[in-house]
Amino acid sequence: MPEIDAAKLKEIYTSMVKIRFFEERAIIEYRKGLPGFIHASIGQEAIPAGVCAFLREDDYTITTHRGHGDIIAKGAQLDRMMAELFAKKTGYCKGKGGSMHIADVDRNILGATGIVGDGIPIAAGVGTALKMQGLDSIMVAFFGDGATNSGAFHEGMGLAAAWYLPVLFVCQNNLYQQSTPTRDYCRLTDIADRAKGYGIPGITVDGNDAIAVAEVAREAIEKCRKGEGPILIVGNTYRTVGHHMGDPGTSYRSKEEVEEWKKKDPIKRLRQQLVQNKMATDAELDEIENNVLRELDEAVKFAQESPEPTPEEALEDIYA
Amino acid sequence: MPEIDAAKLKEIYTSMVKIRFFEERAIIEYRKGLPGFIHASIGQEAIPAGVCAFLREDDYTITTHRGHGDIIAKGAQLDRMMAELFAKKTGYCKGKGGSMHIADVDRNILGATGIVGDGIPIAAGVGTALKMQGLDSIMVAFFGDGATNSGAFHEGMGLAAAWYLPVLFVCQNNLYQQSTPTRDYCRLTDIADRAKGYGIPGITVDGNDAIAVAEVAREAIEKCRKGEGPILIVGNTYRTVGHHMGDPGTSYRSKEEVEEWKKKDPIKRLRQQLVQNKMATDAELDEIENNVLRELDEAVKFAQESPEPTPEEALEDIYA
Amino acid sequence: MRELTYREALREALREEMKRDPKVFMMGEEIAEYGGSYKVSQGLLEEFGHERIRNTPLAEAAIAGAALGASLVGMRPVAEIMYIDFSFIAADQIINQIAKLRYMTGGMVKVPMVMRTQGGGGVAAGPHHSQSLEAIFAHIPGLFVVMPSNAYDAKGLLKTSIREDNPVIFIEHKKLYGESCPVPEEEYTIPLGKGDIKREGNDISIITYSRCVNFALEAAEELAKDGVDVEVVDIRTLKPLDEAIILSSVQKTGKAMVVYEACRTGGFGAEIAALIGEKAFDYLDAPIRRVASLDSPVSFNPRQEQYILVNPEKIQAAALEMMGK
Amino acid sequence: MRELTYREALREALREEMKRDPKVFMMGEEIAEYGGSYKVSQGLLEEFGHERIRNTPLAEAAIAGAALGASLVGMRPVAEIMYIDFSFIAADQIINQIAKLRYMTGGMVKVPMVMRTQGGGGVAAGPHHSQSLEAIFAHIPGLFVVMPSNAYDAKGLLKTSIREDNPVIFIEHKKLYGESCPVPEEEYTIPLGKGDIKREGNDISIITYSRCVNFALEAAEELAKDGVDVEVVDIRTLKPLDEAIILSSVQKTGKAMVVYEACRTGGFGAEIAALIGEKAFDYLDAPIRRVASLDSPVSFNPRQEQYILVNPEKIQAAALEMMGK
Ligand SMILES: Cc1ncc(C[n+]2csc(CCOP(=O)(O)OP(=O)(O)O)c2C)c(N)n1
Ligand SMILES: Cc1ncc(C[n+]2csc(CCOP(=O)(O)OP(=O)(O)O)c2C)c(N)n1
Ligand SMILES: [Mg+2]
Ligand SMILES: [Mg+2]
Repeated sequence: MPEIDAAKLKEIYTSMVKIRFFEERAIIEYRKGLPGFIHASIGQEAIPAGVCAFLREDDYTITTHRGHGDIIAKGAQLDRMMAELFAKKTGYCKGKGGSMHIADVDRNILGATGIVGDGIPIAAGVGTALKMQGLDSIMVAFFGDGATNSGAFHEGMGLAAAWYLPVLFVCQNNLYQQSTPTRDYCRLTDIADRAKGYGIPGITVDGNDAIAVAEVAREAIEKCRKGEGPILIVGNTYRTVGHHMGDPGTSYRSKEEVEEWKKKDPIKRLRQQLVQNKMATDAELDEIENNVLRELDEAVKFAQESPEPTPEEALEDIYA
Repeated sequence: MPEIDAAKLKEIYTSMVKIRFFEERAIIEYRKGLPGFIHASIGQEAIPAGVCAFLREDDYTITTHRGHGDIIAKGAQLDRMMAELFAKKTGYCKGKGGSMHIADVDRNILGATGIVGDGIPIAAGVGTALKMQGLDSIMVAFFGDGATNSGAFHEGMGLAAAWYLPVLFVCQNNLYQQSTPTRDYCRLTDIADRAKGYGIPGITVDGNDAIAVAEVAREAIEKCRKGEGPILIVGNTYRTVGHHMGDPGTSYRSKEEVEEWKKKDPIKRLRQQLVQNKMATDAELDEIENNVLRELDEAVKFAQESPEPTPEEALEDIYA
Repeated sequence: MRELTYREALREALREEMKRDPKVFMMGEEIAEYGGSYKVSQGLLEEFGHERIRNTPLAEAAIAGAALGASLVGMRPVAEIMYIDFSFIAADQIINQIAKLRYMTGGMVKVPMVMRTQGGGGVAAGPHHSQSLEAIFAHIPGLFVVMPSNAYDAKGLLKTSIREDNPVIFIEHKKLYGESCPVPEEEYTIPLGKGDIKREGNDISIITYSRCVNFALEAAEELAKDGVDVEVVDIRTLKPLDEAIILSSVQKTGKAMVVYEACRTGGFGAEIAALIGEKAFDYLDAPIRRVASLDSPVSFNPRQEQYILVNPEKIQAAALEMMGK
Repeated sequence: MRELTYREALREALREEMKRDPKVFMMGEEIAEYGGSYKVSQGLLEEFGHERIRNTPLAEAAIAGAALGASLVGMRPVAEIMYIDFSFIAADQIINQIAKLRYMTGGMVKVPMVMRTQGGGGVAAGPHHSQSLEAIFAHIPGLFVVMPSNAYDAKGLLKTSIREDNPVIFIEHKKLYGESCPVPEEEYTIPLGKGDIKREGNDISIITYSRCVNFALEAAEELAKDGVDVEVVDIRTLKPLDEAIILSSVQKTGKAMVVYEACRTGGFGAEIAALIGEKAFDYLDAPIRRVASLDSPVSFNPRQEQYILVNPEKIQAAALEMMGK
């Protein structure tokens, strides 16, 4: 395969910055008083950005409680996402879903789920439909390492494997199921070995290396598109924040561990790679960041100024 | 390991004959008018007999809808089993459970389940308790190949593996999930590869060769007892009858296939091995069979002559 | 008019809808070569092939979740859960995803799928294969729940369910598969949310559904001999519920009996009784009576099973009591 | 008397029972170092170690099934399902195995286990973390279902549940964890199946449980100003249900209101209303009123959430209506 070109890598960089800045901004706004829970993915951005860079508009995704990154990487609008966190009518789900349920069906982002693991069988169903319709779109399911313990994971992977479905399973292995480290819930040292139980390829990649993720993803996506799916990709990574706002993330892991991982920041790393390889200048990348910051100012403004849904509208959208 | 001695092999032979004759007799009685469903395991006897031969009285088992064999092999009484099929008060479950739910708690047979796969997490819990209590008893869960598709299988295996539990998982792979052949529900050619998803040993054995099963089981049981569990054993076998009484077993497999497998009958095979290796004479084995036949006559008589439970007793045993 | 069994009527509905709309397909355990546990899909594999009659792994959560997924991208899946007893393996997908995905996305998606299953006792299938668990799904906003009592209704309601843009839990009764009634050759559908008076009467309203409609009708025949004139209201769909047909019947007779096969405590009949106690209270001249199965798992022993389950005799006895006879 | 929060009272019950009986242990997601999602088990790891405070994989069916297994061979597990919304992943184990294993084996086994979980809305947790789903478990014979409304009851009922030889689904309310009330230092237990009159009154009986007890008490204070004298009956356990306390209260007041946070249709309040409509009919002088949450998933938007959920104002308005005011 040819190397990934500079334009693509800058696209990936932009995507990662969007995710990071969106979540940092969401955290600030949350502290000022947003409702509900927020699960930030800070530190994990390389995986969704690297994977989604090679998806087409007619490919589909589904994600989980820690899904902002996956949703942004597939192209969702930051303003409507922010409005959803603000529980506003202009939010993607009209304020009914919140952080854990954002979808953008126009962009084939089929949603997120607060029930860990549940997206995986749904993804198999999407894959079934795509295959039955003779399309060459693929389906991507994002989830965490903890999700691989769930029956839903097993049943969904099993169906996808049995039916040779065009589904890419992307596990963001941040080494913890909430507070439980891998060794406490599972004997595998390589989560990708889960794939062996289904007779499908399982690939491990450094999830903090955007270029490595992108290379692996590009190939896997092409294979799924050619009918060689499903495939499991496991990106090893780390969230440098707590499980959600409200968890300081200190009771189950050491400060040193967190600091070690902060040094491996995937955004800094990609920036260095781009600059060192003369694929981008610092100025260019600064401009990308500034643009995103501006977009976020507007997104927050949009969210703030948007109307709330009426109470009565709560009863809409239960049935079609 | 030393070879398995003649006494043990005759014990295994006896156990297999008990299973076979019990089910053949149950089928006859069923045709005369027993209630409910019966799932016979004819052709699969070598697996429970070979495994249970090395279990101690203080080891535990749990099984599934096709469980007569597993229950008999662990030592349950044929008369009370037969009485249960007759829905009599003297049946193991006082007629409340029937063929799919037989238990004998005095012999540490914790029961059977009509919900395929459900015994696997339960087995993990039994293993947890045994380990917590510092006992060296082990737990054995029997199930079919189809069950390995279930979320319950995955979650139960996952827990048992994560907690290093003394549980032996025994999959009786009769090549079909009811009517669906392996290739249609799963890509694996070797079901034991499921174990790789949990980082535990998975061992395949010819499930129609009682001696092979016994050797594999003896070693696995010892390992589990020493704390090296859990382990998955997959015995490849075949049921030469339909899925249950009422299924002729013809719509999804060919006559030839069934005939091929009938030739591999595990009881005939063990008899040949015993006689050829001069570990038993035909006369001895005939006597074993005759004794079992007599036991079954008595079991049927017992069942026939036993009282029915009263209707009102239906409401007992819901709560302790 | 020709007669069809409930099984045949369901099969005909499936066949017609699959012919009519290429988006419709079936998935479930053992539905292809085996024809389904109760042979509803027998013959459909030959007609529609493995692409559209899909055997699945033994994995009920995957069946439910995959049906949902397929429904999101242009298909209209009809998924089968072999026994309602197994549907609890899929309960999370049904309750948390299928029922709520439209709501959670603020109406962005539709979920046009049917989950067919069957429940009920009467065949000595034991505690794991005899339950009536509709109350659980009827409690969940976002689902429709349909429980036809005869072949005619089964066909018309299944066709409507397949064309419906909301998820439908379609619950058949294993003891009805062999029962026949006239079913026209011409196409027809039956709307969801419309009950049906299966027998008119003036003394007592029996509100019921599924197999219990037959029981109520049998009991009504006997009761007629004692001069008790029973009205039998078949609600047909638990959600949407035809409140009007229930309330107007009760207003007419002044006496309400709710009959269901599920365990008495917390069954859907409690909802109907509560509804009547709230909205028709002033018309009632007797306590609202529930006749249901006893609060017990369903025993394998056939006589115990009979003892536990609702039956025409229990209905008849309760009705006589209500009439002070 | 000292005050404890509901959270502290639960923790104290767990600690006391674990000290008292070495067979008692806990298992669940994130209950060890993390102390549980709502911090009920905080500190117990330090006291009892990882053997008895067991973090599990994210696998609710395994948690439930393993608790059952352990209970069969000499242990008394207290399993935690973090949110009742997730308990549907375990529903098959709960409904088909935990509830039925004793019955299916003709009484050969006991299942002394507790399944702790928490439900309810009010924290903008969205449709997947705000449900009230007790009706589903209360419908299943073989289970007990406990839903304490304050710290005192929570402690006494949890201790009893842990000593109980039958499986108990113990449902806490996330909005109650921080609420305090007096809890004695001395040991006490509260029997299952005994309701409690939380306020005596003569005009209307409000039958309720869990957080709605608070709502009813708040509404009662307001109603008192309008001269309406409300009796608040906290059933505390849905199974076993204290029918006597419900019926005698309704007999006294002649007016019954059933209040619950679950969706109105098919909620456990329907059972209570049906019970009253059958067994206290002759004492009633008004329709049996249900005040419950609307039939909708729980929206993330806090104002919509308030709109959907039951609250004291809704209770008050309904009571005034019942009194013709
Ligand atoms: C079925 C289910 N069980 C438990 C939870 C509570 N919970 C939310 S996130 C989480 C950990 C998930 O771990 P992982 O899949 O690794 O994702 P991560 O949070 O690390 O991104 C848990 C236990 C849930 N939301 N759903
Ligand atoms: C959870 C569940 N799903 C479906 C069924 C219906 N069913 C009973 S046995 C069976 C096939 C099981 O296959 P396998 O595990 O290979 O066991 P075998 O019957 O071959 O012994 C099916 C689908 C069931 N009893 N439980
Ligand atoms: Mg994780
Ligand atoms: Mg099999």
